[in-house]
Amino acid sequence: MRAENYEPKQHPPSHEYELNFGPNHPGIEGNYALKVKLHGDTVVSARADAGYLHRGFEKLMEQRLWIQNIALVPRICVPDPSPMEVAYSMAVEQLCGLDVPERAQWLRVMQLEMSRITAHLFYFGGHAATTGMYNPMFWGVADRDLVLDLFEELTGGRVYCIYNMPGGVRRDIPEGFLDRLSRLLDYLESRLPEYDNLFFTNHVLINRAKGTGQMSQHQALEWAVTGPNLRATGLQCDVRRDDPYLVYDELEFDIPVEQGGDALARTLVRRSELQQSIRILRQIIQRLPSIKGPIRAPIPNPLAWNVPAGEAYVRLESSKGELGWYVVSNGGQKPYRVHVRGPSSMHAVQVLENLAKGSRLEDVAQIMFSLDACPPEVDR
Amino acid sequence: MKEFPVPVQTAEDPSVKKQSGNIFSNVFDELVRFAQSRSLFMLHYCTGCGAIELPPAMTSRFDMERLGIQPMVTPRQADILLITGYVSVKTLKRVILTYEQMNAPKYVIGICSCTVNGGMYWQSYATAKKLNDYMPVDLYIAGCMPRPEAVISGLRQLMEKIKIGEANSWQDYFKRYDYYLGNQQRLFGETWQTPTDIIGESKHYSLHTPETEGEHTRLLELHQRPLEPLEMRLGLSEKTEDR
Amino acid sequence: MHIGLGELLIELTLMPLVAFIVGMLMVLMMRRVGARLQRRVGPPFFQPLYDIIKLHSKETQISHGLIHDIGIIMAVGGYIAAETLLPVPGMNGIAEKGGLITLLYVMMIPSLGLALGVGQCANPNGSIGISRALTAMLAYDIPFVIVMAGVAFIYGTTNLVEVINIQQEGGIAAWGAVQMPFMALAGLFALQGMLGKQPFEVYVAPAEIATGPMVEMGGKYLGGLFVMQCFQLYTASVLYVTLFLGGGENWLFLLLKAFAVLLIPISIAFLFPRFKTDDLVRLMWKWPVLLGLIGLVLINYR
Amino acid sequence: MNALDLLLLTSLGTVLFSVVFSASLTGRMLLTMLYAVQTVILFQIDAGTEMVSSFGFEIFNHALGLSFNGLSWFFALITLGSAFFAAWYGLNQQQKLLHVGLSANVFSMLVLLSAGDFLSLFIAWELVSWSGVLLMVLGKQESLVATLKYITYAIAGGMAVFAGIILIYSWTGSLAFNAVTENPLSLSQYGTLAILLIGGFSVKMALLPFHLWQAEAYALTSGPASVFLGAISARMGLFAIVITMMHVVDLKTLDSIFLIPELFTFRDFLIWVAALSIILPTYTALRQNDARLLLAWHGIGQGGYMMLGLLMYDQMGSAGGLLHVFNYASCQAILFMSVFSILHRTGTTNLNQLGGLVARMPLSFLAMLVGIIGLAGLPPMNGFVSKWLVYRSLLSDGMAIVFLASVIGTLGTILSVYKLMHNSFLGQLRVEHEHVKEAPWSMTVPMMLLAIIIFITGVMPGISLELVANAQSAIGLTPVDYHLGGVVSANSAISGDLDMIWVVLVLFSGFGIAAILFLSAGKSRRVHQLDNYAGGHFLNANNQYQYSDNFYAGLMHIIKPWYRYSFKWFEGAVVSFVNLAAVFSRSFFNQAHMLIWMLVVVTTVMAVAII
Amino acid sequence: MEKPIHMEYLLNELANIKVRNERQRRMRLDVPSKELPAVLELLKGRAGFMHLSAISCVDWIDENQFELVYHLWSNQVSTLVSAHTRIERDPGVYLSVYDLYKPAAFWERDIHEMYGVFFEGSPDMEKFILTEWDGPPPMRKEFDSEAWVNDHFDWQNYRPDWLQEIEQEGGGIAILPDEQRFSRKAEE
Repeated sequence: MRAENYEPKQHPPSHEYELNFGPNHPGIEGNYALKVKLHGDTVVSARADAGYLHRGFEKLMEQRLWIQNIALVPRICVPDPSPMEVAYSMAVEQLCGLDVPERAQWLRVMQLEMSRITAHLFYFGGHAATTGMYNPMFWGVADRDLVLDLFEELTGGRVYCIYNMPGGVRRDIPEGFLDRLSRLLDYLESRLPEYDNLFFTNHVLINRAKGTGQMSQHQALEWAVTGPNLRATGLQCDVRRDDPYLVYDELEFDIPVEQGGDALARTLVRRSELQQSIRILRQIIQRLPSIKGPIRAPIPNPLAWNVPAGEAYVRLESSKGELGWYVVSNGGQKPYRVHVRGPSSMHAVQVLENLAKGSRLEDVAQIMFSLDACPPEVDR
Repeated sequence: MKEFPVPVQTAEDPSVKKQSGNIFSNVFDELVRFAQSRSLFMLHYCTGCGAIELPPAMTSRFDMERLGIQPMVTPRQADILLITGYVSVKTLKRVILTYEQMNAPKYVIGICSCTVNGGMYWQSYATAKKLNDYMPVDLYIAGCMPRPEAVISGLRQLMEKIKIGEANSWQDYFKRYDYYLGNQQRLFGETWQTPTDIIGESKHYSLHTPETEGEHTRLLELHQRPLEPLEMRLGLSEKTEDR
Repeated sequence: MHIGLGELLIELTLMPLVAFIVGMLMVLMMRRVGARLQRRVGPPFFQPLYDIIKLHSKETQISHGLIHDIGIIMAVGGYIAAETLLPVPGMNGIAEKGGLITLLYVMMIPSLGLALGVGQCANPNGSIGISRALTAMLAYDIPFVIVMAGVAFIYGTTNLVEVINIQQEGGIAAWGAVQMPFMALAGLFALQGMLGKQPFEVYVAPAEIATGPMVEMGGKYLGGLFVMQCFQLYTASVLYVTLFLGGGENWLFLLLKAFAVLLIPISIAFLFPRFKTDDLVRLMWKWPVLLGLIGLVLINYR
Repeated sequence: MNALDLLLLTSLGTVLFSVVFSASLTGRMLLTMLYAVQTVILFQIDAGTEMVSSFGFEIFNHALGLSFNGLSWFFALITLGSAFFAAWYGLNQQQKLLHVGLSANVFSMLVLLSAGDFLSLFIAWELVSWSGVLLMVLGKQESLVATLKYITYAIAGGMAVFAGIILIYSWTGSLAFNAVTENPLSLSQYGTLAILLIGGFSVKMALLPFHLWQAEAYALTSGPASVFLGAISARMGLFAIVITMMHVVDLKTLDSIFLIPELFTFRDFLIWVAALSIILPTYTALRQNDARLLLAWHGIGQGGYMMLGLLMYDQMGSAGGLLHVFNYASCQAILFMSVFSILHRTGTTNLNQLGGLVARMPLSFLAMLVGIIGLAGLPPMNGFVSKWLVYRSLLSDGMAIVFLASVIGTLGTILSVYKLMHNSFLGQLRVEHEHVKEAPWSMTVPMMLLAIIIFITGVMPGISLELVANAQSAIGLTPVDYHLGGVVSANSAISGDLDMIWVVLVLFSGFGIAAILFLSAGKSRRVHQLDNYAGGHFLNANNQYQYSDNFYAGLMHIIKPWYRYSFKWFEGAVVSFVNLAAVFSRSFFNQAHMLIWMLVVVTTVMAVAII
Repeated sequence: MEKPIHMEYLLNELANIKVRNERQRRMRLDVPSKELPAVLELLKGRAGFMHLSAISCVDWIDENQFELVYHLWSNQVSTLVSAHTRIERDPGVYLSVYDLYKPAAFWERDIHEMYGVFFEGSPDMEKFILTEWDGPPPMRKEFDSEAWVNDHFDWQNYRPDWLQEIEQEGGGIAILPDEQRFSRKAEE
C-alpha cells in the first residue's frame, strides 16, 4: 500500500459504502476478495479481486520436466485436486499417443469419483456455514476425512494424491481396498438421511437459499457456467456424458438436474451427484476385479523425455464444472505452454459479480459458496 | 514435523523473568500464561493450500476445541496467525497488515514447506520464500501439506512454549522493526506503509530499542503520512461566527 | 422484608459474582452441547475462564477512542447492575426498588453501551451489526412486552420478588407456565431472540459482516463481551425461570431450572441456519405475537 | 401588585427590551438574564395555591381575569427555562427577529398559562399561534413554506376553538371557566365541544392527524428558535387540552360518549389517537436523514406519551404525562442544541454526510448522549421516570395493547436516536471535518447545564415530581405519592415501586466495577481510524467506510410499504378540497355578486375548520 | 468420427482456413487473424458453438508471434473446435470477441496481464490477478522468473549452528555450501 493512499481527498458524497469480502473474511472461499459497494443492505456492485493465491503455475510448468509437473498440478485446485492430475496426464498421453491400459482408466475414474465425493461433502459444510449452521460443516468434513483415509491408503497422499502419471497410475489398489471402499459407501449412504434432516430439508435453509443468486438457463449459458451450477438451471449437460473420457461411457449413471437455478438448486444437484458418484463407485467395485492387465503404459526415461510437438485440449468434469487443460509441446523436455481452464474462472468472477449485483448483503457469501467457486483455479 | 531455528533474539531470558517479583505475582504470571496457552484463538485466514487441512483439524475428527483452540474472524480477536502455505506477494502485504493489527501476545505459525523456503514454488515470481524475513515466526510445521495431526501437534508445542513463557517472538517485531521493515521495503518498494504505527506502539508498550528505528524507518518517515490517532479535541473558541 | 445495609451490600456484591460464575458454566454448557451435537469432545471445564483471563491479559490492545472504552464498561457494568435487580433464592438485592420494567430497561443499557463502543470503531461491519441487533431487539421485544403485560396482569405486580412469592406459595399450579402456557411459549421465542442464537443470530453473522459488533474488539474489549455473554445467558434464563417456572425454591432448583430452560434455545441454535433480518422480524411479529395475544385474551377472560 | 403581575410585566418588558437592544451582544446577555429574572419571579409565586392577577378588564360585560395555579406554574417554569437556555444558546445569533420572537413567545405563553376564562384563553391562544410564526421564519426558503403550512393549520385550529367557545357562550351565556360545569349540557353538546376544542387545540399539540405541519416548521428554522419551539411550544396545546378536560368535558363525560355503542367511547378514541401519535411519527422519524427533522418528528411522537398519561387520568398516569412534559422539554432542548452545534460547525445536518465527530466535538456528543438516553427513556436519565409512570398506569388500567403500542414507540425511539448519534458522532470522521472545532462556550455551557438537570432529575425525580404533584392537585387529582428517589404505588391495581437513587447507585457501582476490571487489564493504545479491519484490505482515506444511509435496511424491507399509509393523504384531501372550493368561488366571482362570494368563502373556511 | 455434414458446408464457405480433424470430437482450425471473428460468429450462429471454453495464448518468441487459441464447444455437433490464429508480438493488439462470447472478457483480461496483448473492445482491461505487480507481463517467454526471484528474495538459512558444528567435526555433506543454490543468498 502506497503512502499517497493515505492522503485525504474529499469523501464522495455518495450514499453508498464499501465492504470488502475477503481475503480475511469467513464469507469468502479461500483467499479471495470481493469488493462490494452497498446501499443499505443491497449490493450496488461487486468486483472480484483475485491474485492472492497466484503462484504462476503456468510459468512454473514451463520450467520443469514433463514428469516433474505431475507433483505440481494437483495444487491448482485445493478442495478437488485429483481431476487436475488426471487431466494433465491425459493431455500428455494425447501428445505422445500413449494408450492407457484399461485398468488404469478404471482406477482413474475411481479416484475422480472419490474426489468428487470429498469435494461435495466439503461444499455442503461450506454452504451451511455461510448461513450460520455449522453442524453440516463438522459432519461433512469429518465424513470427508474417511474418504481421505482411503486416498492415503491408495496413494500415500491425503489431499494431493499425485497418483497419476502419463501412461497410467502409479500403484494398484492394496489388498482389501475395495471392501473398505464399499463399506465407506454404505456408511455415506446411511448418513445421507441425517444430512437431509439437518440440512437439505431444513426450512430455514430453504427459506434462505431459495431464490438466492438465481440465474436463468439463458444467463448460465451466456456466462459459460458449467457443471453442477449449469445443471441446477435445468440443463442436462455433463462432460462425462457429452464428451466421454476414460471409461465413463461404460458406466451407468444419471445426470441429476434441478430447475431452480438458485442456491438451493445448486445444493440439491450436488446432493444427487453424491449419490450418483456412490453409484459409479459401486459399479467400479463390481467391475474392477475382472479387469486385468497393467496399470501403466511404458514410458521413456522420464528425466530425458522429449514429448512430440503438438497440442492437446483435454476436458473433463471436475466437481465444480468443466475443467480444460491446453498443453502445447514444441518437442522439448518441458512443456512449451500449459493453460488451465478452471471452471471457477467463470464462476468466481463474472458469474459471481453478476449474481451478487442487486442481491442482499446476507446473500453474498451464500452465492459464492453455492457456486462452489474455487479461488486457486482462478489465480493459478 | 520439524521445528526450524528462527532468527529471533528474545531480549530477556525467560528464566530470569520468572524469578523476578514476589511469589504472588509469580503465581499470577503462571496462571496468566497457563490461561494464555489454553485459550488460543486462531485467525480465520486461508492464505494458501494448507488451509484445507485446518477444517479436519477443527472439526469432529480431531476437534481442536478440546485444546481451547477456536477460529476467530478478525485480526483483533485472534492470537495465532496461521500462514497456511505459500504466501503470494499480494497476500503477504495483507498478512503483514493482519499481523500488525493483532493484539500481542500473538503467534505466527508457518504451516507447509512453502513458508520455510518457498517449497515447490521456489522459482515462482509471485510467492514469498522465507516468511521469517517479514515477521517473526514462532513455529514452522513443515510438510506438504502437514496432516491435521501434525498441525495439532505443532499447536501443542506452541502451547508448551507459551506455558513456559518462551513464545515471545512478537516482541521481536517491535524491537527489531527496522530489520523487518527493510525486508518488506525490499519486496514492496520504498513507499510501502501500513496504517499501523509500530514505532509509536513500541514506545507505548516500552518495547522500543535502538534497533526499532534505523535507515528503513527513516525512509518510512520520509514517505509516510503520519496516521495519528484521532484524539478527542476540545478546541473551544468564542468566535462569533454566524453562518 | 427489611434487611440491614451491611447485609444488602453483601447481597449486592454476591449477586453479580454468582451470576458471573453460573454464567460461565452456562457458556461452557452451550459449547459442550454444541460440541456433542457436532460429535466432538468440546472444550475443557475451565475454558470460559481461560478465555476471559487470556483476553484480559493481552499485552497490546487497541482502542478506537474513549467511547470505545466507555462502551465496554457500560456493557459489563449494566449487566452487573441488572443482576442485582433479579432476585435469586435468599437474595433480593434491590429487586423491590426497581421491578420488572426497570430490569428490562437496565438490560438495555449494555446494548446501548455496546452500540456506542462499536459505533466509535468506525467499521461499517460493526455498524451493520448494531443496526441488525437493534432491529432484532425491536422484533423480539414486542412479544416480550406482551409477555410482560401478561405477567403483570396475572400476578398483579411488577415486583419480581412478589412474582416469585406468589408462584411458590401456589405450588406448580401457580407457575406462570401453567397459568399462561401461551405466554410461556411466546416467551421462549423472545428468549431465543434475546440470546441472539440461530436462527436469530443476525447480528454476529460471521460470513456476512465478520462478527458484526465484535469486529474491532480484541483483548479486554472482547473479554468484556465474553463476560457480558456470561451475564446475558444467566439473566435471560433466570428471568424466564422467575416469570414462568416459579423462580428458585433454593439454589439447586433455580440452577436446574435455569440450565434446563437454557438447553432449549441452545439445542435449537445448533440445528438451524440464521434468518435474514427481515425474515426474523416477520417471524417474531407473527407467531410469538399471536401466541402472546391469545395468552392475553385468555388472561382477560379467565 | 402581586408576583404574577410582576411576572407578566417583566415578560412584557423583556419583549420591549429585546426590540431595542437585541442587536448587541451585551443586550443579548442582559436579555438572557431577564429570563432568569422572570424565573426568579416565578418562584415567588406559590405553586400550591391559585393566584389571581390584578390585571383584568371587561369586554362585552365579561370580566377577563388572569390567574395562576399549579398547572400554569409547572408549564410556566418549563417555558421560562426553555427560553432561558435558548436565549443563552443563541447569544451569538444576531438575528433580531429571533430574540424578539423568543420574548414575544414567552410573553404570550405566560398570558395563555394565566388565562382565567375562555375568551382570554382564546385571545392568548391566538397570540401564541401568531408569535410562533416569528420564530419559524428564521430559516431559509424551506422554513417559509413550512411556516405557511403552519399558518394554515393554526387558522383552522383557531377557528375550531373559536367555534367551540362561541358554542359554549351560546349554550351557557358565560365565558367563565366554570360556565359548563355549572350548566350541564347534553351529551351531543359535549361531543361537539370536545371535537371542536380538543380538535382545535390538538393542532398545536400535533396529535394525529394534524401533525404534518410540525416537523418542518420547528426544525428548519434557526437553532435557538428550534430549541425553544421543540421544547415547549407544542405543549401549549396540551395545556389547553388539560384546561378543556378540566372545565368543559371531563373524562367521565368523554367516557360516556360512545362512538361505537357499548364498545368504543370518545376517550378510547383519544387514547388510540395518542397511541398512534406515538407510533407513526416515531417511525417517520426513523426514516429521516436530516438530524433536525428526525428530532422534530420525535417531538410529535413524544407528545403522544403526555397525552396518553393524561388520558389515564389517574395518579400515576397523569403524573407521568405531566412529568414527561418537563423531561421531554429538557431532552429535546439539549438534542436540538447538540444538533445545531453540529450545524454551526460543519454546515450540515444531513446524517449521510456526517460521522465521527465525537473526536472533534466531545461536549456536544456528551450532550447528545444524555439527551438520547433521556429521550429513549433509559435509566439513569429523567425520561425513564416519566415513561415508567405512564407504563405502570397503563398496566394498572389493563390496557395491554396500548401499553404495547407505547413500548413499540419507545423501541422506535431507541432505534432512531441511535441512528442519529451513530451517523453524526460515531463512525468514520469525514476528511472535510478533520479540523472541525467544538462549538463555542455560549453553546456548550447551556448544553452542559441541561445535561446536569436531566441527570439530577433522573436520579432524584422527587424534585420534579413535587412540581407535578402541585399541578395534579390544581387539576383536581390526587397527587402522586412520591419521594426523592421515585414513587410508591401502594394503592394502584398493580403494585411495584421505583427508587431511582438505588437503581442509579447500583448502576454506577456496576460501571465502577466494570471500569476497575477494564482498567486493570493492561493498557491499550489509540489507533487511527484507518487502522481498521477491512477484510484484510488496506483502507485509504478516500474510502466511504461508514454505514449511514438506510441505516435499518433489514427493518425497512418490512415496514417500508407501510409508510404509504402515512397521513399525507389526509393533508392532500384537505388541500384538494380547498382547491376545489377556490375554483368554485372563482366561477362564482366571475358571475355572481360579491356577497355570495364572501358567503362561500366563509362557509368554506368554516367547513375546513370543522374538519 | 466424421465431421457432421453441415459443418463441412459451413467450413467450405470460408476461404483461408485449414481444418484438421485431430482426434475424436476435436477439430483444429487455423484462421488468419482478420477472419477469426467472422469464423467465430459463423460457428456460433450456424453450428451452435455457444460455449467458449477458454482462450489460450501461446508465446512463439522465435517467430515473434502470439498464438491465440479459441476453444469452442458445441453440444449440437458434439465437437470441440480449437480456432488458432496468430498475431504479431509487436504491438500485440487484437480484437475482442466479447460481443460474441461474454466469457471472453475474463480470458482477454487474463491474457492482457499475463502477456500484454491488448484486446480492443473488451469491457475491462484492468489488472486482475497481478494488481500489485510492477514488472513485465510474466508469462512472456523473455521474462526470467528465476532471476527475478533471486533478485528479490532471500533463501532460508540452511546451515544452522548445529549443522555447522557437525561440519566442523568433519561430518555433513560433500557439496560445499556455496554451491548449494539455497545457501547462496544466506551466505552473502
